[in-house]
Parts: sequence; C-alpha cells; structure tokens
Amino acid sequence: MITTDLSLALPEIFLACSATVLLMYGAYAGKNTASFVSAMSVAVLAVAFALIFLGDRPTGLAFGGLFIVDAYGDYMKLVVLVASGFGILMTQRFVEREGMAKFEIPVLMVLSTLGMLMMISANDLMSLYVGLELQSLALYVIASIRRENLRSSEAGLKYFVLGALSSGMLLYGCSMIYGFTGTTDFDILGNVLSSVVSADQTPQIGLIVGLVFVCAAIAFKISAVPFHMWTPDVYEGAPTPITAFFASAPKVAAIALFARLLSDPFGSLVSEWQQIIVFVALASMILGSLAAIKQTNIKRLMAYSSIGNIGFALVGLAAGTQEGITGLIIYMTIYIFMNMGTFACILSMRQKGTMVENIDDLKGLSKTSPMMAFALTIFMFSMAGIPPLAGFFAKYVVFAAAVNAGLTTLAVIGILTSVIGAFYYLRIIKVMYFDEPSASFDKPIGGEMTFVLTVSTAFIVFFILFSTPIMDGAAVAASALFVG
Amino acid sequence: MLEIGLAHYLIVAAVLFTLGIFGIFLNRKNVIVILMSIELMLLAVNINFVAFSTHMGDLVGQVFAIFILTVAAAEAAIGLAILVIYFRNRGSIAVEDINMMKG
Amino acid sequence: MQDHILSIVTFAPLLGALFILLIRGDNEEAVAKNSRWVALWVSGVTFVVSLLLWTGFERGSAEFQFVEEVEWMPSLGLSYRMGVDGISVLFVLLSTLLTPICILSSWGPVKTRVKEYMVCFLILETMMVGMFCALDIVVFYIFFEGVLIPMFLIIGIWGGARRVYASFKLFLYTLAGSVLMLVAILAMYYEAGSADITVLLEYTFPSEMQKWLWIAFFASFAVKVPMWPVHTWLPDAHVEAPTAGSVILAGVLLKMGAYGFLRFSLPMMPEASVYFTPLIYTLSIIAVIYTSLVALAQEDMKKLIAYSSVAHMGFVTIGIFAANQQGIEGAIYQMLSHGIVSAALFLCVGVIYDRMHTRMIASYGGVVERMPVYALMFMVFMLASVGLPGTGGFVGEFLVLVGAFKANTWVAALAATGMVLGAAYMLWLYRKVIFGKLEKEDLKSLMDLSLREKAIFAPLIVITLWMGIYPPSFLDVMSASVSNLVHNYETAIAASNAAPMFAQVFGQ
Amino acid sequence: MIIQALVFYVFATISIASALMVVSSKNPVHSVLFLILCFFNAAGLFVLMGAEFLAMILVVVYVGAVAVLFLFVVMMLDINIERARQGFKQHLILGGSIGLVLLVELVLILSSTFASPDAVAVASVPIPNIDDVHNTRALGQVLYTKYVYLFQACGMILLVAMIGAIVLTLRKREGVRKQVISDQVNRTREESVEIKKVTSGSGI
Amino acid sequence: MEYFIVFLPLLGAFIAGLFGKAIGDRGAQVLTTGLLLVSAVLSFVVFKDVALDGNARISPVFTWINSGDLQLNWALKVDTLTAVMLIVVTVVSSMVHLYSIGYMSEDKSITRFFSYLSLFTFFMLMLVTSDNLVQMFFGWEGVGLASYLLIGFWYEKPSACAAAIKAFLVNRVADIGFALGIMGVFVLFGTVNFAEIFPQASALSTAQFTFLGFEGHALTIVCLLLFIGAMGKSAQLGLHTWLPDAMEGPTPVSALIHAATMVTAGIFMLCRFSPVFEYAPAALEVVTYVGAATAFFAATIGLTQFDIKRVIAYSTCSQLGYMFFAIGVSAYGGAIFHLMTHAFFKALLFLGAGSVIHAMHHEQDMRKMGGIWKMIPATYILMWIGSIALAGLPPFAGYFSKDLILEAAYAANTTQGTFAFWAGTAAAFMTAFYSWRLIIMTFHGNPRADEHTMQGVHESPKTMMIPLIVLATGAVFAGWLGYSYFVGDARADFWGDAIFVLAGNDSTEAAHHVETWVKVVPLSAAVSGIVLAYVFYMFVPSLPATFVSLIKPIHTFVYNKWMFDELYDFLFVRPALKLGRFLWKSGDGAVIDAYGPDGVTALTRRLAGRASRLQSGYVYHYAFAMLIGVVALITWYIVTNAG
Repeated sequence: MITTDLSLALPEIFLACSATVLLMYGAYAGKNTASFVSAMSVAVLAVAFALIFLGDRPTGLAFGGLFIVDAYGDYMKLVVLVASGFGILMTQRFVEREGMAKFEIPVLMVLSTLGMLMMISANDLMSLYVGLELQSLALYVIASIRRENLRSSEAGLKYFVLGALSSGMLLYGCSMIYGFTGTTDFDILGNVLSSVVSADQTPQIGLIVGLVFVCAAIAFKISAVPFHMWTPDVYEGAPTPITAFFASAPKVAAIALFARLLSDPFGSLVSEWQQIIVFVALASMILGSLAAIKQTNIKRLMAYSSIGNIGFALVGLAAGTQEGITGLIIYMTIYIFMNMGTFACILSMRQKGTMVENIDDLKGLSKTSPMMAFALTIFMFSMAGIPPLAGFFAKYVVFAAAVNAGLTTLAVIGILTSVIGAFYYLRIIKVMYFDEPSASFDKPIGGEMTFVLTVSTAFIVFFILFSTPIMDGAAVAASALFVG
Repeated sequence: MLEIGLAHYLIVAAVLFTLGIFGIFLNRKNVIVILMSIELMLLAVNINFVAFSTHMGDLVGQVFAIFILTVAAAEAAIGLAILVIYFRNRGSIAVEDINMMKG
Repeated sequence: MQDHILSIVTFAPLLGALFILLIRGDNEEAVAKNSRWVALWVSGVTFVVSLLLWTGFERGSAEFQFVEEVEWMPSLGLSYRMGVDGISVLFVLLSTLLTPICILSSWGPVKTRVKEYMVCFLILETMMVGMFCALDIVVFYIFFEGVLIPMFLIIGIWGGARRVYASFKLFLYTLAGSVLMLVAILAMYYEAGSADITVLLEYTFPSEMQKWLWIAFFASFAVKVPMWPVHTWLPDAHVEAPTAGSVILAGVLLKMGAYGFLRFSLPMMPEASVYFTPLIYTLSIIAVIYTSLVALAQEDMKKLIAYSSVAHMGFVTIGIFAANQQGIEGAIYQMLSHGIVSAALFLCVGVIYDRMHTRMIASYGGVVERMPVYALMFMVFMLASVGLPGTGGFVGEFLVLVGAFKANTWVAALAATGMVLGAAYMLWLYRKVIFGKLEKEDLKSLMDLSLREKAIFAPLIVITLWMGIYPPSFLDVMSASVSNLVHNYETAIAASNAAPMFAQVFGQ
Repeated sequence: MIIQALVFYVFATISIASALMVVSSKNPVHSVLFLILCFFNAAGLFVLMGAEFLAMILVVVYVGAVAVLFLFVVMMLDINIERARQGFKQHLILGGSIGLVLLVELVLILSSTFASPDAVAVASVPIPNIDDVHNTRALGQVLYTKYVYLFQACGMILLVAMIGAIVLTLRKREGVRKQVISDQVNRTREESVEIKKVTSGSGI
Repeated sequence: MEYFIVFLPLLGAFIAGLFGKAIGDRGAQVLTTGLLLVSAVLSFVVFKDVALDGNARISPVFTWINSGDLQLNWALKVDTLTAVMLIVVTVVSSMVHLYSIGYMSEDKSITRFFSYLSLFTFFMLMLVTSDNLVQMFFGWEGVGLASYLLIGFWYEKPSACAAAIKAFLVNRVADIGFALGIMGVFVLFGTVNFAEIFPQASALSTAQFTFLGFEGHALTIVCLLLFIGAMGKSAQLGLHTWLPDAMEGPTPVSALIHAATMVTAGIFMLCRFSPVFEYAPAALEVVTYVGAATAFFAATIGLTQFDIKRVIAYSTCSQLGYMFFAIGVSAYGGAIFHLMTHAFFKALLFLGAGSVIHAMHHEQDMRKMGGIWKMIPATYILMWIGSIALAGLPPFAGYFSKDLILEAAYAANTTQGTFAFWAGTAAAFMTAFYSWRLIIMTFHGNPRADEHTMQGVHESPKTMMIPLIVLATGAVFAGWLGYSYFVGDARADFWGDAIFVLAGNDSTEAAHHVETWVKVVPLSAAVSGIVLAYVFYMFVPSLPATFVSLIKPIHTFVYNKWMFDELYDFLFVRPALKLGRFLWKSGDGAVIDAYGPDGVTALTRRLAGRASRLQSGYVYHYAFAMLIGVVALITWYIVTNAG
C-alpha cells in the first residue's frame, strides 16, 4: 500500500527531498553556492522530468484518494517542469549580474514547482489547497526577492495581499462545497453531483456559489479578468526572469488544476460553470488585448499579453468537451514556449549593463542584433496567431473546440480580440525593424539564454511539421480526464 | 431562535468573512490591518468547516481546518516578512502609498 | 518529379530562403550580392519547374491534378493536400513568374538589408503558391494568412515615409477580415466533417448556415480583393511599399480574395451567393465608378494605379458573381492580365522613381524625350490597363461584361462606364508623365531603360500581347473547371429555389 | 439549551464586534488586540461545537504566535497612526453596498438545506462517538495516517515560510557590533594591551 | 492575298517603330510607303476577284476567344463591302504616306510618324475585314488608338495632347454603346459572327428584350446600341466634339483618319449590319434623324470657322451626316458610294489644305492668308476640284453620290426621309458657301500674312503633289465610274450578300424615279451657295461683317460650335474631376477611413486608455475588482436560478 503510494508520488517526493538537500547544501557549504545550487536545481527538475517521461508510470490514486496520477497530470507536469527548468536556467545569470545571487532562489523555485505538481495531482479539495499554497507562498517570496528594491517589494506585497484574499475565497468556496455535498474528495464529489444531475434535480445554489468562489480563486492564480489586477504590477516589479517564471509554470499548473476540477468532479455541472468560464474568458481576451496597447514597459505588456492568452486558453475550457481540454492543453504547451522565448529575448537585451524594459529601447534591434530580432519577431507573430507559426495552431485548436461546442459568438469575439492583440505585437516588431537604431546592445547573451531561445524558436517554427507528439499527447491526456 | 443550529454558526462566519473583505478594500490606513482582515476571513472559513463537520458528524472538516490554521500561520509569517522589507524601502506601509506601479 | 511537383514549386523558394539565411560574411556587399543571385536563381528555377504544370496540365478535365496527400495533424483531421485545377493553375504560374521579376527589379533599388529582403520575397512566394495549390481548407488558410508576415515586413522595412501606418493598416485590416473566415472554416469543418476542399465542394450546407458562412468568407475576401468600401488599405499600402512589393501586391495578393470567392463562396455556398449577388454587384459597381473617379483626382502615380486596381478588381467580382461561363472565365482572365499589367505599371513607376525619387505626377512631363523605349513600354501597359483589344486587358474585361450582361444589363451598363473613366485617368497619367514638353531641369539627365530593366519588361509585354491575341492558351486551361463550377452552381440553385435579396428590385 | 444559546450569542456578538473593531480602529495596536479578542471568542464557538482541539490550537497558535507576531511587527515598524482618511466615505458607500449584497446573498444561501449525514456516510471519516474517542485523539488518528500526505505538504509549506522569512528579512548590517566568542578567546595579550611607561607628573 | 493586304502595314509599322534607329528615316519612309503601295495594288486584285467576280470569302487566321458558347476567331472576311473599303483605305493611306514623306520631312520623329500611320492602316484594315463584331471592335479601338497617337503626335503641344485624349475618351463613351450592342447581339443571337447572325435576323424580328429595366423590341435596342458606337467614331451630333479638335494632329493624319477612313467606320459598320438594321425600322428612323441633323448642324458651324482645317473638319462631319441618313433610308449602297467619293475629295481637300499650310509656314488661320493663288497654282486648282466635288456639281464625284442620297431620302417617302432631304439640301447650300468662302479667303484678295511668310510661299514638292493628283483623279472620276455598280443597275450583282435591303425599303431604286425638281433643288442650292460666297467675300467684302453683326447672338452661338464643348465641360468633365476629388478626400478620407480603420483604431486606443486606467495601482481597487467579480457572478446565478 504505502509502496504504491510512494511510487506514484515518486517525482514529487524526489523534488521535495532534493529541495531540502539543496537547501542544506546552500546553507552550509559556504559562500557562492548559488550557481551550483541553481545548476543542481535544473538537474533535479530534469530528473523529475525523466521520472515522469521515461518511467513506466503506474496510474491511479494514492494517499487515500488525495493524490491522483494519470496521463493528464503527467502531461501537464512535464510542461510545468520544462517551464520551471527554463525559468531557473534564465534566472541564474540574471541574478548574478544584478548582484543578488542567492541559493534560496532556485530552492524556492523548486519548492514552488513541487507545489505545482501537487496541484496538478490534487484529487481532493484539501490537497488542492495545500498544493496551491505551497506554490503561492514560494512565489510571494521570490516576487519580492530583490528586497532592497521598492518595486520588487511592492510587487511582493500586492501579490501577497491579493493572493491571500483569493485563498480566503477559495477556502470559503471549499467550505461551501463541503457543506453542501459532505465531501472534499473529487471522486465522491463527482458521484454525488452526477447523481444529483441524473436525478434531474437542480443543484443547490449554495454549491454553485461555492464553485464560484473556487473558480474566482483559481482565476486569480491564472490571472483571468476580473481577478487579474495583480498581474501587471507584479510582472513589472518582480525581477525579469522571475516574471518569466510567473508567466509560465504557475499558470500551467493552475489551469491544469482548473480543468481537472471543472471537468472531473464538476463535470456534470458543465452548463453551470460554462457561464463563468465564458464570461471570464471573454473579459480576459478583451481586456488583455486592449490594455496592452497603452503599455510602454515590455514586462507590463507581457503581463497583459498573458492575460489575453489565458483568455484564449479558457475558450478551450469553456467548450467543456474533451476536444476543448485537448485544445487547452495544446494552447498552454505552445504558450509556454512562446512566453519563455520572448522573455529570453527580453533578458538578453541589455544596454550598457542595464536591462532594457521599455519598448522604445528596442529601436533598430534588427540592425544591431539581427538574430535576436528575428527570434523575437517569430515569437510576436506567433503570439499574434499568424500561421504558419505555432501560435496559430494554439488558437486554432481552442477556437475549433469552441465552434464545435456551439460557442460561435465566443469564438468570433475572441478571434476579433486577437486582431487587436496583433496590433501591439506588431508594434514591437515595428520598433525593432522599422525604426532606426538608437543604441547598440551588449553582445554576449549567455549560453543558457541561447539554449532557451533556440529551443523555443525551433519549437514555434517547426511545430507545423512535428506537431504529432504534442497533439497526440494532449489528446491522450485529455481523454484521461473524461474516462470516469 | 434559541435552538442553535448550523445556520447560526454559518451566519456568524459569513459576517466575519464579509468583515474581512471589508477590511481589505475599505482600509486605507496600513497594510497590516489588511493582513489581520485576511486572518479574519480564514477564521470565518474555519468556523464554517467546523460547523459543517460537527453538523454532519464528519471529521474531514476539522482536519481541513487544522491545515488551514497551519498554512495561515505560514502565510502570516511571509506576509509580515514582505511587509517589513517594504517598510524598509518605502518608510511607510500606508495602503495609499503602495502605487508605484500602475497603468 | 511529376508526383511532387506542387510541393517542389511551393517549397523550393522556402529552401532558398533558408539557404540565404545561412549566407554569412563580414562584407555586406558580398552578402547582398550573393543573396540576390541565390534568390534570382531559386525563383527562376522555380518558375521553370512550374512550367511543367503548364505543359503537364491535362486540359479539358475539371478534376484536380498533380494531387498530393500526406497525413498531417491527424488529430485535427487535417492533411497536407495539394492539387490544382484549371482555376488555380494559372495563378500558380503568375506567382512564380512575378517573383523572379520582382527580385530582378529590386536588384539596384534595394540596397539595405538585401539578405532579409530576398528571404521575405522567397517566403512570400512559398505562401502565395501554396495558397493556390492547397486542397485542404486549413492549409489554405495557413498560406493565406502567412502571406501577411513577409508582406508586412516588406512594406514596413523597405517602404516609404508612412510605411508604419500603411503596413499596420494592411496587416490589421486583412487580419480582421480573415479571422472571421477562420471561424467559418471551423464551422464548415464540423458541419461537413472534413477539411478536404474536394469534399467540401460536394457537400451541401444548410441554407441558413450558408449565409453566415458566406458573410464570414466575404469579410475576408472583400478586404483582400479589395472591394469598396474596405479598399482604403490598398492605396496606402501601394504608395508606401517598395516597387517590388507593389508589384506582388497588385499582381498576386489582390487575386487571393477573388480566388477565394471562386473556390469557396460560389461553389460551397451557392444559395447564399445567389442571395448576396445584388450586394456584390452594388459594391463592385460602386468600386468601378467611385474608385475610377478618385483615381482621376490623384497626384501620386502609385496611388492612381492602386485605385485603378480597385476598379479592375470590381470587374473581377462582377464577373465571378455573374456566375456564367463568360463571367467567370472573364474574371479569371482579368485577374491574370491585371496581375501582369498592373505589376508592369508599378514597375514602370518604379523605373522613374529610382531615377528621380518622386512619385508625384506633377514632377514629371516630357519623359518620352529622354526615354523613348520606356515610353513605349509604358504605353503598352497603359493601353492594356485601359482594356484595348489586342491586349490581355480587353479579353478579361470583355468576357466579364458579356457575363454580366447575361446576368443583369444594369450591371453591365454601369460597369461599362469604367471603360471610359479608366481610359480617362490612365491617359491623363500618361500625358502628364510621358508627354508634354520636357521643361524640368532635373528630368533632362534621365537615362533610358537599362538592359536589366528591359529584361524585366520584355516578358511582361510578350505575355500581355499574347494574352490579347491568342487567349485560347489560357482559356483552354480553365474552361473545363469553370464549366464544371457553373454547372454545379446552377444545379445547386435549381435544387434550392434560392432568390437574391431585394429580388423584386434586382430581378432581371 | 438556553445556556448554550446564551453562550453562543455572547461569543458570536463579541467576536463580530471585535472583528468590526479590528477593521475600523485607528490604531493598529488596538486592531491586533481586538483580533486576539475575536480569536478567543471564536475558540469559544469551536468549543460549543465540540471541536476542542481546534479551539485549543486556535488559542495556542493564533493568539500565542500569530497575533503576537503581528503585535511585534506593528510595534517594530513604528507606524504613523495619524493619517487622514480622504475620500473614505464615498468608497464606503459603494464598497459597503457591494459588501452588503455579498453578505445578504451568503446569508440567503446558507439558510438552505445542506448535505444530510446519510450522504456523508459514504463519504469519508465519521466522527467517532465522543465517549469512545475524544476529539483530539480522533484527529490524531487520521492526521498521521490518512492525511499524512497533507501533513508532509504542510511541513513543506512551513519550510517555505521559514526560508522566505529568513531570505527576505535577514540582513547583515554594517556597524553592528556582535560578540564573537572565538575572537575574544583568542585574543592575545600582545595585540590587546600596549604598555606605556608613564613618567609621573609629565602627562601622556 | 488579303493576309498580305492586312498584315503588310503591320509589318511596316512594327519595323519602323521598333527598328527605326536601324533603318533610318529614309528607310522607314520607303518601307512603309512601299508596303502600303503593295497593299493597295493587292486591294485592287482582291476587289476584282471579290466584287466583280463574286468570290466573297472568309479566311480564318486562328482562334481568338473561346469561352463557353462565345466562340470567335481571328478571320478576314472579304466581300464587296470589304473590297470597296480595302481600296479606299489602302489607296488613301498609301497616298497619305507618300504625301507625308514631303510634308513631314522636317519633323524630328519621322519613323514614329510612319509607324503610326501604318499601324493605323493595319487597324483600319482589320476593322473592315473582320468577320465578327469583336474583331471589328478590335479594329475599332485600334484605329481609335492610332488616332489618339497621331493627334497627339506633337506631344509637346498641350493642345495636341488634350485633343488626343478628348478624341479617345469621346470615342470610348460611344464604344460603351458598341460594346453593349455586341453583348446584346451575343445574348440575342448566341453568337457574334456575322455569318451566323444575319440568317437569324428575320426570325428574331419580333423578339423582345429587357435592357436596363425597359422591355423593348430586341433588334431595335441592339441596333441603337451599335449606332451609338457608330455615332462616336463617325462624329455624329452630340459625339462630334472630338473631331474638330483632332485637327491638332499633322494634316496628313487629318486627311487619312479624320476624313477618309476612320470616321467612316461607323458607316461601314451600319452597312455591314444592314441585314439586322433592316428589321429594326425604329432604329433606322433614329439614324436618319441624327444623320440629317448632323449634316445641317455641322454645316452651320462650318460657315463661321476661320481655321482652314476646322472648316474642312466640320464639312466632314456634315458629309458623314449625309451618309447616315442614307443608311437611315436603307440606301446603303448610296452611303458607301458617298463614302468612297468623299474619301477621295475630302482627302484631296485636306492634303491641299496641308499644302497651303506647308506653303504658309504652318499657318492655319484663313484670316492670315489670301492672295496666294498665283504662287501655288497647282494647289489652287486641286483645291477647286475638291471643292466642286464636295459641293456636288456635276460631273464630279460628289454630285453622283450626294444627289443620289438626297433623292433616296426623298424617295423613301417617310417623315424622316423628307426631313433629311430638306436638311440635306440646306446643308448642300451651306457646303457650297463655305467651300468657296474657304477658297476665296485662302487664295484671293489681298495677302494678309506678313512679309516674311509671303516670301516663303512656294509650291510643294513632288511627293506631295503626286498624291494630290491621284486623289483629284479619284475625285473627278470615281462618281462617274462607280455609279452603276454602287447604286445603279449593276448594284444587285455588285453587292451580292454584302448588303441587304428589305424588299419594301429599296429607296435606291425609288431614287431613280423621283420627280425632276428633286434632282434640281440640291444642285441649285449648291450653285446659289457658290454665288453667294462670291458675293460675300469677293465682290462685297464688307458684307460678312455687317451680316454677322445683324445676327450676333446666333453667330456667336454657332461660332462657338453650338456650345457643345462648354456644355460637356460643365456637365461631365468638371463634375467628374470635382467628384473624384471629393470622393477621395471626403469619401475615402473623411468617411471610410475616419469611420473605418482609423476610427476603429482611435476607438480602440480610447478603450485601451480606459482599460489601463482601471489599473490604478491601489491594492484596494484590485481587491474591490475581485469582489465585484465574485458578487456579480453570484448574483447572476441567484437571479437566474431563482427566476
């Protein structure tokens, strides 16, 4: 019994142990341990990745139904691990340059990743909450890790306050769900609800209100409108690689959790929660594309961009079908690479030793560093959803699902907002290519950046040719959610 | 009225929860009150859980409450830590001062 | 080779682009030179290979030919399907012909970022050819949209003073139109259960759905054509684009919209097409008259030709929705000849722009004095644009009018006024630029066409006259497919008792 | 019965009132103290419901640790309490009305029917008879077995909190004199003391 | 044979145009003229073969347009009608070529000129040999193009450029009619090939057709549309305005294109289409009225003009009117007859005028001439011959054809016929008057040119005189020679199938049997015109001024060409330009762009500003937003579920 549990949770256990070991090492091995710990953290994540990807994984429930291992979870975990790995890779060089290297940063990121994996595997409201908090607490800390910097600490404070509010809502919602159904276990919850629905009873309003609270809290984590307000400020204030991390891994984890929650235990209430998701998705797409237009800071722009992207991903969820979940999964996978690639570009661009944060500072980038400009152009066109780049397929799959589910209006509005979105992505390209260069950029961009950049660019460009593994993986993953 | 049932506890919890939320968005003084409001909200949630738990004779609610208490403590610690560094940078924790970044 | 010829023609330029990307060197001149030559060779060879399509195409068959099919994204139900029929094969050739001409025309004028420029053009060629060959509706869409990327960059990087405005307008305008089409494509896919164009062509969509689909496709194609009143991006884009950009824009990109009407709107949504035909007629006639009048008032040569393109495309849309053999063949013919002629006209403007760096009509006059050969070439294309019999412009225009006359005499009569207005602005342009006294000092040192420029114009002149004098070379290719299209269209309508909107007003 | 009701109302009223004071009092020190009061009364409610262990934890953990921590920080930060509340009223009206709507809705919802114990029976861990196993023991029995996963996870959370608190607030200040015992022990006479011969009457 | 006739000029044009530098001016002159002379000789051979021996035929070249049921070829149709036209065209053209060698000898782009001339001839020949309407349209537009090029030959002159464009555009307006006519024919007959159209005409004589919402007699509609085309090319009332302006071109051009050949294309087309027109009596009626009105109207303007070429141009216009009303009364043979004779004497007049202009150093204003008849006697005599022919005095060519037309008009015995007869007679009077006004003002009286010019007045070189003499021969004998074939007893055999007249419409036959006064009245009108001219300009030179002041308003009106240019300028040209500018600035700029893309962009930006202002930076606002979100959703569910 216990061995089964342990083997099911092996990657998580491995991460937890490694994190503590790394922590010990960092604390006691003397000074300048940061870069080693960082490298080891990436290695640890890589091992975890391998454990999931290569291992002959058993599936099923562990720890008395608190923890579930299935194809869906595995796929999402892989994505999260890739995103976190990229995140840690990009962070190290940055913090060294800025003179704020601390071994705690990679450790916290690993712990946060652990929290994400737990979220993905949550099969109970309790494990959901605990995983979410583990992830969030680590994120609060690393958002304000640049403690002598006002922006960073302001970012941390805002993130924390609103995050705490959202977990309050989450818990209140959980308590209502518990009170109205008598359980926190997803499987039982699912049974209870489906029996209610199949008996043609309307579900109690309290239950739905509880669900609303829970959805609001998770929407906060994925920064969907109107629970997105923290995002731009935190993205701007946090150190840039941390922002990159924020914009990727936690979103995947939260949205994975969201999808599991809604389609597994609450699957029978699809007609109820669909309204929430449609509303949230629409609001996110519209606000994300509109507010980004006015931004001058590239990090804030990316914040709104991520809000918009989440809106698009939610379109897949809103469809409420297996196809929609497949779309959502594919969307998030592609999103990770676009996002990471874009941030790798941003991080690589320094003028006279300082970070470039304003869009106008990118003037004439194409002349001074053509390859970088080329890569960023690819990412921008991809984000705008222009074929044949991967971003197009991301949008294609979610909108296809929405259309198939009869949500044509949602699809039309959504796709029109993508045109507005294209406007600001184009603006970056315009600044890089159409404007005359102002100052030249520092040359060496570092091996890690080059790696992340190359992998992301290749993924975005060649997705059209080699999409099958991702597509098939996503399909298998989504079908795992719809088995029972 | 005199029969104290589940609803009574839940209503107390709801009032506390609402007060907690009020505390967050009506408070202009300082952030620490916001942190306290969050504690109030969590308290309300705990009352809810315990009330449901005893009402249904199910222990899970109480277990959940224990974890919430634990996590809340951790959360308070981190919140206060962030508050402290913010204060060191800004010299103030007035809520209205926290708006360097906007737009 | 015959089996994969479409893929070869489509992707050879892309490979060329990749190869150019690999060209490195510290000497910018050398890199530029190598890029030019590679691009020219690649596009030239592509053109030669594409001629196999011409020779190998079986005339008299309405089937798709040179079909290729490879599984691709099976989970989305998509495959890589390529094939051409009589309607599309000529456009493929048009694209492959114009690309080397564009590259050649940019030989001297483009001096900055030559490498990127050539890459853009080759990618553009891949997208254009692919779009005309695609037999899967999503593959079509990918190519259709993909065109925007290189075009945006070409205008934005190598364009004129207001290039930012123009490129954004082009990009967002066309994108806004085509995303709606994407939704429609998805709806069609789920309705018919396949993204295969051949399957969709045979599927009968419910009447009400047809209307919505039609509107969505219309949103995309009307912008691309461009039809009045969504044409305003075109003058801006043309004016700001570099010469070769204008050439390809006028030569091929404008045809994409009309091709879409032919490939999708008409055969797949026949009932809706009948219903909306009055709308198309109205907009097209407004386009013909309105933009011709506007062209009369232009001061900028490129803008004038741009507006004339709108008017000419108005003829095309009239022809398509006349939906009879002459109308559709005329529309296709008009597109081909317009592709050659307007491209050549933009090249003509480019020639003197390169010498004088102004496009203002008022800055010229009496050019014939210094450039007689140029004047002659310009004359030929000007007359072809006017639709003089014996040039390609006439056959298309005439067939369109015949088709329109069959469908609705009002449309034919009003569209025919375009013949006069078109002649008015083109002759006026020619007179102001070429004729008159050579008075302006700076014009007196003009040099006539160089050998390279002659080499650019020579094939275009030959084709223009060939199209005017011996149209069967082209008409034979398309006739089977067109008659098949017309036949299916009429059968579908007969089966459905569809009626045009405002039937009582627009009735015969 | 009446006593129970009476006690409930006392606890409930005090806790709500003190929660209100937490939010509204001007001085954050007062707020903390009211918070403590609120927690005490809530603990009382827990006892009323029969969750003694949680009541105990609430007092020990919250009042004893968390609230005191708050107090400590409030005192340490030396916050200026005399700040004007500009534009508070208009916020109050809009915010208050929205908040009230929420409250009314919650109350409405919460006065409906809930899951019956029957439904729960299939669910999970029933509370054992209080005579057999008392509350603390019952919790302990499941906490380390059925919920060991969560228990460990909470451990990780606390670890994170610890790391976070340290990494954020720990700083090595310049100019702070610390006692370094080894330095003290290793001092030698030579480096510490200089002997000067002082001739009397001449000064140094 | 006909292949050579048609394509030799094209070859000449091609070589002279593209390789002009290589072969030189002389080479181009010799080549093009030589090729045309060959063509002319061959034309006679063909004429003999076709017209006299009755071997009408169609010689295909290759397919042209094959689209569905629209099938047509490049083909050369040669019948009597064509053969006559071939002779007229090639003879006049070759003479003009020859003449131009001398006339244009000082020009700087001789090769270009000869290339254009030959190109024109090619198009004209294509027009007359076409076997279908579309090919005819090809030639039709082609001659328009050549005309445009030649009018604007001196491209440095703004007035020449303007005239060229005007000519092209006015013709284009008419061509809309022609094009729509072709389409109407196609829809009606299912073909555009003459050989397939004509047999169907009688069967379709009662068909109805809806055009622009009006339902009417199909053949009438089609014929009227075609007639609009003919009106443009043949400068009939309303669409004539381009012709006088076309005199901006070199004089040989005026002779060739704007007198002898191109302007007669309309006549040719209507005659070619006689099998259909015969079944559209209403259309014929319109043709008669328009022709007669033009004959009268153009003659009035001719009375007042001072530019020597313009006088002849209006005279051409007027004579074309004769031909049209001849067609209108079904006297097709008469129309072609007059076409031929007119080609000779009008070309003669133009070339003679050119000779005068050449002599006077390119002075065209008759008020600055006078008193030169002794210096250029040959030209003077030839102009006399031309004028007599024009005025229609026997036995010169004009007499035969013009009288026949007037008689036919009278003999038609219809309202329009009678109207045409009287209008024609009045025009004959005026024609004679202005012809002698021209002769007297140009050659007689006191020299009004300056000294320098007068000293330079000289007879033209041989290359110019020979063509004049050839044409004069034609002007003298053509009428007499052709009478019996064209309109006389031999006409049935001569025309064969080329012209079709319904049995009841044969006004040519009736013309031979009219009362004598009908024959006398036009003649006496012409004579009195001549006499009056002598009175006005020779004997009492002060009379014209007195007379003009007497009818000042009318004269001004007529002198300004009935204000047609002003009217069109006011009605079409200015509004079009203004409208174009308005639509550009206001339509595209202020409406479409402002409310379309730019408007949407501005709106989006405004919304974007609002959206980013929402992000106030205050935590409590953020929290409040979340709360609103939750409350809104909860309320939504409570409301929907409760309701």
